[in-house]
Amino acid sequence: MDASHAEDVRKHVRIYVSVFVALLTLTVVTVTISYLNLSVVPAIIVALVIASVKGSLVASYFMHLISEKKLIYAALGLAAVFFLALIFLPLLAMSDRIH
Amino acid sequence: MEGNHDHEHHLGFWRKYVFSQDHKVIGIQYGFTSLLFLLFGFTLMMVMRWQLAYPGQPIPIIGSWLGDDRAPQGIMLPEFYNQLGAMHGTIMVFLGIVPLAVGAFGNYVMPLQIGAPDMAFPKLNMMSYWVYFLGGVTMLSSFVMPGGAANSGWTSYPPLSDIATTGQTVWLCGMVFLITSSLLGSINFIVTIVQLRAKGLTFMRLPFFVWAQFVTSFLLLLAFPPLEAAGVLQLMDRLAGSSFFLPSGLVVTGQPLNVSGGGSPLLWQHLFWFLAHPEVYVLILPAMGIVAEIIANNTRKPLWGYKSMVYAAIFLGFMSFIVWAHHMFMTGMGTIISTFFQTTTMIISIPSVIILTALLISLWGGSIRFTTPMLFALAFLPMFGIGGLTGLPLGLSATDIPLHDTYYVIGHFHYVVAPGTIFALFAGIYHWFPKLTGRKMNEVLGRIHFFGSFVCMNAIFMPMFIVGLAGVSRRLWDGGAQYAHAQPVLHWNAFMSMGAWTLGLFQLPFIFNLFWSIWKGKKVEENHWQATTLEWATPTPPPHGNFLTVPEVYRPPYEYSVPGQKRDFIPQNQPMEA
Amino acid sequence: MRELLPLPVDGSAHGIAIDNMLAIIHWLMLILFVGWGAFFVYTLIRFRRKRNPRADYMGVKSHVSSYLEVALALFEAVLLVGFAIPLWAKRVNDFPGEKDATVVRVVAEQFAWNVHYPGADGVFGRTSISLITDDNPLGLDRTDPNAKDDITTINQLHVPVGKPVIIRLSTKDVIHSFNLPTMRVKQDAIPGQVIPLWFTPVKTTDQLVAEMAEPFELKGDGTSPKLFERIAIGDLAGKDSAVIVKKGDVFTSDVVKPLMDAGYTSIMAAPNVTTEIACAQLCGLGHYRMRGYLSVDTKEAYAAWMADQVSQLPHDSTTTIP
Amino acid sequence: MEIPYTVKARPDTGLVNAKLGVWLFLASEVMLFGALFSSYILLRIGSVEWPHHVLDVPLATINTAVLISSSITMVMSWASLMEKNFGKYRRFMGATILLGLVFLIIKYFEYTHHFAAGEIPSKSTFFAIYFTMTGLHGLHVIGGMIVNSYFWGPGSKMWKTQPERFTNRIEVAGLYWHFVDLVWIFLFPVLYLL
Ligand code: HEA
Ligand code: HEA
Ligand code: CUA
Ligand SMILES: [Cu+2]
Repeated sequence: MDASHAEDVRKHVRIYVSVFVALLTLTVVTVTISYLNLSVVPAIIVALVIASVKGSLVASYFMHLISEKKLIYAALGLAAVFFLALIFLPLLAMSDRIH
Repeated sequence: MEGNHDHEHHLGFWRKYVFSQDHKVIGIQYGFTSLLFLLFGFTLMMVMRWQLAYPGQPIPIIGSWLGDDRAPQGIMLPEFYNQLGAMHGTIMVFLGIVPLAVGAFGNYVMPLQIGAPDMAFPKLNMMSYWVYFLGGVTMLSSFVMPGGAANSGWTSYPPLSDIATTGQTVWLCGMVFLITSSLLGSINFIVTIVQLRAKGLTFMRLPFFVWAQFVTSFLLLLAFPPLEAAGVLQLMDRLAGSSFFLPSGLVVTGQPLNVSGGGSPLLWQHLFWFLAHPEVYVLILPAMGIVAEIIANNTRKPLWGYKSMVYAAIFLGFMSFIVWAHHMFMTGMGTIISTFFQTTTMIISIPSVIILTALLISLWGGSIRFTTPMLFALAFLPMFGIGGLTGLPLGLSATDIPLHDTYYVIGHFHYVVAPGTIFALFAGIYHWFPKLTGRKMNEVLGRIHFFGSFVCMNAIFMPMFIVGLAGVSRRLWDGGAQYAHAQPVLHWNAFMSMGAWTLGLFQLPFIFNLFWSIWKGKKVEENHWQATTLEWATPTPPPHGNFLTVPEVYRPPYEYSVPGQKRDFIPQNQPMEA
Repeated sequence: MRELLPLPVDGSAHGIAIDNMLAIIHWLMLILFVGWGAFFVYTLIRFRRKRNPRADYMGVKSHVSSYLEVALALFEAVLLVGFAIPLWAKRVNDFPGEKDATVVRVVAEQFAWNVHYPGADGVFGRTSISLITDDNPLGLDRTDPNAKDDITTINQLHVPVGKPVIIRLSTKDVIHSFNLPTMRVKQDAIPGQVIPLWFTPVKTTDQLVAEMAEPFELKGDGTSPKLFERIAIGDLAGKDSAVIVKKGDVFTSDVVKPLMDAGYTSIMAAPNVTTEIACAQLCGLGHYRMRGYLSVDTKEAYAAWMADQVSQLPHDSTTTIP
Repeated sequence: MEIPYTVKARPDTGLVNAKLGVWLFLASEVMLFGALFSSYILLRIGSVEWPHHVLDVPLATINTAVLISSSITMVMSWASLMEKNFGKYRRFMGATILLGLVFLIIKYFEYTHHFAAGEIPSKSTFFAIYFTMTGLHGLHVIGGMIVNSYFWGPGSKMWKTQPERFTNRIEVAGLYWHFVDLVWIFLFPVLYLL
């Protein structure tokens, strides 16, 4: 992405700063929640949701994924699919055993 | 990352031949290194085959060189047999076939075929080779470790590998190097194919070989990291005393193993096969690519169903990521999960069938020249056919019960990799040799090499199905001599070994031919095979930067025998006449 | 149907299903390969350069091949749904009830199979790794009342014919694979897990060995020496109905003449072997010799063997076996 | 012939080589850490009991803040180059490197504390996976710092000769650095909070 003009660079900078603030607050939030010791399942869900939000913020804005080329989406999409396979198929295999 | 090699045209010896960034030089470096490893891996097996044929009898000649901790009085110890087995597998797969098929052929031919000046990242390319070299040296060094080389099979299943001798640690380090090398390489390949295609060379105009390399690179890119992770975990188990793959309460030779426990041996198997199944398609796809090129060229007609072949290759690549647990049917799978993996396994056989059938049908209506490369390429088809078809009974969990971990499996995959992939690679060497040297390899020696190898390969691997069906396990030091159920088929062991040694003899004409032809081979003109693809549009051998003028592509890859043309081939870069 | 495959003799109830499926697949493979191969060879001959100097740009126009591919896919689907999945489901889901089955623990170790019978009470005694010694490889706690009547053997698995067998498979050290070639049974032993498997032996070991018998011509000194490593599968009596060779005895060179005198010209002789437990997973340097014996006995023979084992139990069973 | 698209994007893909390259690399990194997370889940589900809040959450929270800050300084350094302001780039890049250093120092204190307490990989699969994941992540941080230092120091010469290409390189280096941050964003809750 080539924002050659100083103007929309500045616009970007504003976005970066707000993302930065969002990330910090979310960090505080997730930490405080962890001390409320919820029961396991909701705790995991909340923590992972927050992490995913933070992750996608970094990816979309710092790494400019929201305005990226199709090709890169394709490559990452592929990785994402296999990532899921790698997580869930072993889990399934582990839960469905002879007994 | 980019390579700015402005002044590389007058480089010193080192930068030109050793630490070269020219994809062609690197390709040749890969080629020779991997051929040497292939030969070495084969030699290991020829030694093993003695023990299998004549269990417990002293190995002639070399037996005495091996030393008492390997073969006292020349009689091979079971420990050493296991080392040879593990190293044969590892070397053949990771140091022999893949570097030759991808590192050598991919590196040398692919950029030329897409009309690129070089790989996208020449420095990275050079690094991949040297990291691979390092990995190879590391692997070899494991033979002199206390307790010898890795001896837990190329699959390195823990807990056995966790408690194995130092060689296993070296094996893991070697693998980390090899994986790193492959990752760098695959990134380079993909970027090159996507970014550096010549003007007019759309994806559907790519030679099938390039497609094969493209899909292969994705397999390497996304399947290898999990094995790297697994390797790190196993290193932790071995060096930091962790228990990733060690459950609690193990008792080894009477002594409780004092580790924290809580790990899972199956975790390794999942991570390993997540790589290793895609890996087997890494072994076959480039081979299919080479065969496709040679068949089109020697039938003098376009490939039949090029598009369907391309889609099949892509689908094959995709599916290969979700069939891995068909290697684990016997680990105690329930019905749901085994059904899933059986189904995907049956599905994945279809694209292979499509590709092979397309190649087969491409022959129809051709004007077939039986050149040496063509002979090897043709032999590939039925050989892969046998290997592939025998994959089916293995892919169904019920029939895998009697066959799992028997010689049937050994037979299955050797048919695909040895008379399959190796033949395709031989074909590639004979086919592109004139491109490298401007000379062609001797046809008579070539034919001797072909027919000899063809007979021997089948003599080695066909009996394995018989032995396997009889229920004889693999990885047996005495080839099953202990077992009653092995007695009826035991006599095959000697027969197969003879085959292996004779196969060794029939490689001599090839090795001689290869070196002799470099200097003494018959000089041939630029486009000796009258081929259409771009690699033949460069001077021979191609200069640094490959093309004298920026090439442009106007037509599909295999415009042979176009009706109404007097020449029976039209190069891709020949403009359409208005 | 399965005879064309060099499979080992089969003594289990489910074996035939697996063997037939194997046979069907191999027929399919053979047909496909011969079909493709024939087309292949014919094409090579017909379209060689000499006979066909200029290639045909279009080549094959029909799309028969795609129908073939679809057909193959369908056939694979049938194999999958019709055979593979049901067979597997039966193996791993439909376990027989413990009451009407012979339940045995098998614990693999480098490089032997430890067999553990629950004994008369049908309950396995407590085991603990802290009790493992050279002569108590299972770490069985004989002080546990349930353990008093437990029978343990090494590499000796006896089961009665005609009754389902449930084996609880585990391992002490590394991965092994419990393989009964003659029962079409194979199951990896995974450290940290107990994996059950089951089968129903329908033939005794003797019957299976008898099936391996081959005819031998009796030609005096010309008789094949191979005969003298083999055993008789039944009593061989002379005219005076005096037994010359007893069932199970190894033939010796000096019985040849009496047998010929008795009018035998050709006799059946079986290899002097037993059915086996093999290890199918690389488990270290002794993998190749990790061999156990499976003996499928008649009810009576099994009972006798059990009784004999029981008689060997320590009587003062408060102490663990010395 | 020279290698094209090192500076200007290829029209049909709209990408320069290096950018596609690094994204592919990151895709493989996803699989690498994916495998480790997969292992983590399997081990945890298989475990009898799993320690909770045994790691130093406050320190890790600070470290999270540090890495996030280093991410923004990184992206700012690139933005400065877009503004053709080299001095500003130097300052932000310097800050990024220092923040990376701070992260490692804090991690060092965590590690030494654990070692002192005998909480080492052989103690339990929890500590094993903790050290493996954070260790591997730490190596990635070090790698990133080396690259960044190069572009802060000697590598920055290129700004004079080929400013556009240099800017691309910083963007690419940034992509990697943000990814390292991203991995930590997941490691933090998974290892420290759950
Ligand atoms: C290049 C390597 C390669 C290839 C291509 C394949 C292809 C296939 N493999 Fe193989 N396999 C291995 C290498 C390979 N395999 C290795 C190395 C192992 C052992 C690992 C170890 O344990 O050490 C293994 C093990 C293995 C197992 C595990 C067995 C066990 O351990 O119990 C299974 C089970 O499903 C399997 C299945 C298959 C299937 C269904 C295919 C299918 O993709 C095959 C599809 C192809 C066809 C169906 C053929 C169609 C043919 C034609 C149309 C041509 C006919 C032409 C003429 C006659 C001219 N393989
Ligand atoms: C790509 C993989 C590959 C290849 C090509 C081969 C090739 C061969 N393999 Fe291999 N093999 C494996 C992969 C491979 N193998 C694996 C993974 C295992 C399992 C290991 C384990 O149990 O863990 C195995 C196991 C295995 C076994 C079973 C051992 C056991 O279970 O105990 C046997 C037994 O015969 C065997 C034999 C052979 C033979 C005779 C060849 C021959 O076909 C070799 C042919 C080689 C050549 C023809 C050499 C060509 C090279 C040249 C001519 C060099 C020219 C050089 C210059 C010009 C410098 N192999
Ligand atoms: Cu036990 Cu092999
Ligand atoms: Cu596979």
